[in-house]
Amino acid sequence: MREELVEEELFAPGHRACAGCGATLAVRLALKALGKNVIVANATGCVEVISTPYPETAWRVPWIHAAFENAAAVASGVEAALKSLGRRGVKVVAIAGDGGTADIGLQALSGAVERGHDFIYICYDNEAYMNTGIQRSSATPFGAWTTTTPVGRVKRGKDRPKKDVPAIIAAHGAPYVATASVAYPIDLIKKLRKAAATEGPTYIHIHCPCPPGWRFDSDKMIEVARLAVLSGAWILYEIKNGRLNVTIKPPKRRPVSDYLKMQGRFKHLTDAEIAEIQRTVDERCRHLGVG
Amino acid sequence: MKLTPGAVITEPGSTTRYQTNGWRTFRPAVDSGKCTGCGLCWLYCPDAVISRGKPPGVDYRYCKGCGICANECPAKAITMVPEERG
Amino acid sequence: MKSWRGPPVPVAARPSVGSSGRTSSWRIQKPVVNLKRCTRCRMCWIFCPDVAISFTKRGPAINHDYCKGCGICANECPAKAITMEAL
Amino acid sequence: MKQALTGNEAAAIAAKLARVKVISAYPITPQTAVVERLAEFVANGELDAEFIKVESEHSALSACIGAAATGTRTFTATSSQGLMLMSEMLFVASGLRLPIVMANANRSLSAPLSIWCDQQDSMAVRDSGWVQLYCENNQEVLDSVLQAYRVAEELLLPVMVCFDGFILSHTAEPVDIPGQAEVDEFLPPYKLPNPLDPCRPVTMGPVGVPECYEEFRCMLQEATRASKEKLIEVGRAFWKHFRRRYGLIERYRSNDADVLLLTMGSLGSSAKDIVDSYRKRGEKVGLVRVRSFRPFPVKELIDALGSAKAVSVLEKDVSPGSAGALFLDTAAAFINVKRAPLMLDFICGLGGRDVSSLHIREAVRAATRAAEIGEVRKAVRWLGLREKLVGLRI
Repeated sequence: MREELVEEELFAPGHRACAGCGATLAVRLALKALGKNVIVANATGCVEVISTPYPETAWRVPWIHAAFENAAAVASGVEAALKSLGRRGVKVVAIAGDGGTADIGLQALSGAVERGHDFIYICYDNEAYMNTGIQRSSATPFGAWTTTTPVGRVKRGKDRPKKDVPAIIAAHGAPYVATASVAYPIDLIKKLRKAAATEGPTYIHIHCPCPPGWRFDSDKMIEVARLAVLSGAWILYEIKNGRLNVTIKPPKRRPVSDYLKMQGRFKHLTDAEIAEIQRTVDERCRHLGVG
Repeated sequence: MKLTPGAVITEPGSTTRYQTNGWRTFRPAVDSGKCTGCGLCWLYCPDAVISRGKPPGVDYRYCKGCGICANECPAKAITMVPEERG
Repeated sequence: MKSWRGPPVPVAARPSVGSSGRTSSWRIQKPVVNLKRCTRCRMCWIFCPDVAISFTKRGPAINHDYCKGCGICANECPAKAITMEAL
Repeated sequence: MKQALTGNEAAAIAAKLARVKVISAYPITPQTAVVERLAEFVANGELDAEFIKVESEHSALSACIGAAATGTRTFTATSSQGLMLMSEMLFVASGLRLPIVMANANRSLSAPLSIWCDQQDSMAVRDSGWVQLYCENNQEVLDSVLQAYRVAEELLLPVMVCFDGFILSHTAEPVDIPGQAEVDEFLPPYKLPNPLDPCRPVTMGPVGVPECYEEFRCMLQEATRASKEKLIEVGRAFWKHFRRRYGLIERYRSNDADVLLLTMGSLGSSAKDIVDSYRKRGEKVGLVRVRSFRPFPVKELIDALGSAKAVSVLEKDVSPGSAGALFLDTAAAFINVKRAPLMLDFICGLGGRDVSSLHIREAVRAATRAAEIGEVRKAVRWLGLREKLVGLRI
């Protein structure tokens, strides 16, 4: 499979992402899977800001950014324009972070999926508002420290569970929804190619560790992403026309503490709090049939 | 440099004008003897500075020294060595 | 020069029955209850959008000041005890 | 071919004649019939276009931005709260220099909620970088939408065509509908210099770093200023094709007037009747109607108003804590002019309040009195206000 990967880089070096950035790797791999015939509608966020400091751009594909909450709406316009021009073979791709997808951009995304536009929506999920310096989003995991869920005497980290956006999009009846991880590039690329081959709205939710945001050394970025999957904290699956199947099943699930203790954002957790997270992970894995 | 109306950038991939090597304090050193040419370093590099091959090439103009390649190399053929300041 | 004594902000109206006028003139048909058939099940009371049906010992009483004649009560009455008749 | 059309229908037909390829709009009173007619044109195959029935006005303009950037002529329409919801995107559309044309049925702003006519909505976004045209009648609505596309696409500037909610949007008037062939001659196909196209990748909407943001804003200012000449030029071209004259302002019996009324939108036609009745009695009263509020016709207004003794501005908006926007811009136009007329500002017609001939006559009398005593004691006043309800002496 790796041989089939295109050599060409459609996301140029020299962009200003932090060293070891998971989100930019997700974008780089996604563009490798999709190729040149795309038009990207990108929401405000880390990827947008680090890749287009005027007069430079890292994008080697057509790209437009309008605002934070409308990547899916802008993509709808691009898709409609291509359709009205009768242009075939160009895939419209909306790209946004977890905040731009699960919070401020959810309405535009829901509208675009409900209208059935032929486009791929990619969410690079680094689990907080990283561009503005690590504030909590609805996709921040339970217990995590961020600058707006600090660890204090009264409150300790995020007190709500991570919002399950793939389930919300699947509930719209989208023909193809999948989760992916930068630590499993082949799985990621396969899913993006399936999305590209699917007519109608598709949604790919990519788990992207963020060294400065999750408080770990940059060289461990892939290792952290891998451990999320091996521990069941992040489950790799796809939902095709409503039917879910897990694409990567860890042979023997690692304890979630192995994943948590690599990251400074969880270092305040007590054994009891870790046990609570383990319980929810076990329950979720049972629910999805992961061992 | 004449500005385009609406700030349209008409030169794709032009961030290559800006070299990010100054960001790193460590750089990856490749031991070609150990390298098996598996290409994982190329695949995992967020900045696309590694070119495939046995041993892989590293474009030190843009490498930010994040260390992922060294951490992920199955053959332990890449080690992060301190960036010697001239 | 009178000082400013305008309405308190934000502008809010206090709830009261018929605060926007009697709506009886809207209807072109009205519900008539046959108390013999009525089983006192109160479905009409539950479904009336205009709170124009109240319940007395003797059964449902239509408040003809506000009934708009929509006909839901007649349609929903399981005992067919309510019929819509021309005014 | 003449037909009785409401303002909404006139706007929808103009969009059809302009052969728009992507429509993206959300319904809101009083603009609704625009989107309904367009939906029918598309459904009946009368208009070959994609109609994106978006889930909000914010997405309405966002989708237009995507479509315009991809190289298609786009159209949207909104009012009031919808204009407010999409206002973030108004600034983005002009900043990206995308030639989007929008019809705005003027409607008041909440709170309290009002679905009725006034011009507070478009006035609230007068700094958005959009060209703003205000129409007096439904013929002007149709004609202005067609002209808007020429101005927009030649200068890469979005244009907002405003018309009074209900008074025009829901009132049918005889409107001449030009033939498709004539319109095709007047309006060449859409062409964007750097569209989104995989064959020639471009990046749109980058980070405007401090080293060049001010320059981009200056370029936008220059483009909006240049749209004055462009509006005049396109107005002449429109006269050649369709024999109807349009410019930045309309002057009605104003050349020798001592007292002038200055207004925008449908109030212009009511004011003309009043001017006629004063003229019959030999009183030199005239009217100047501003059609282009942005770009603001400074030179034209200095010429038109300069010789009058007093001007009464009648406008359906107010900037709380200051005055009406038309009064403020007009007064500013005369700041460095030696001989400037006295000026009074009349806030009127808010939230659907009718502006009757009595109100307009009151404004004429106030200007005449100011001219006689040579000063204005109270510059900002209200017309048709129910003062007892407000409980203070205005």
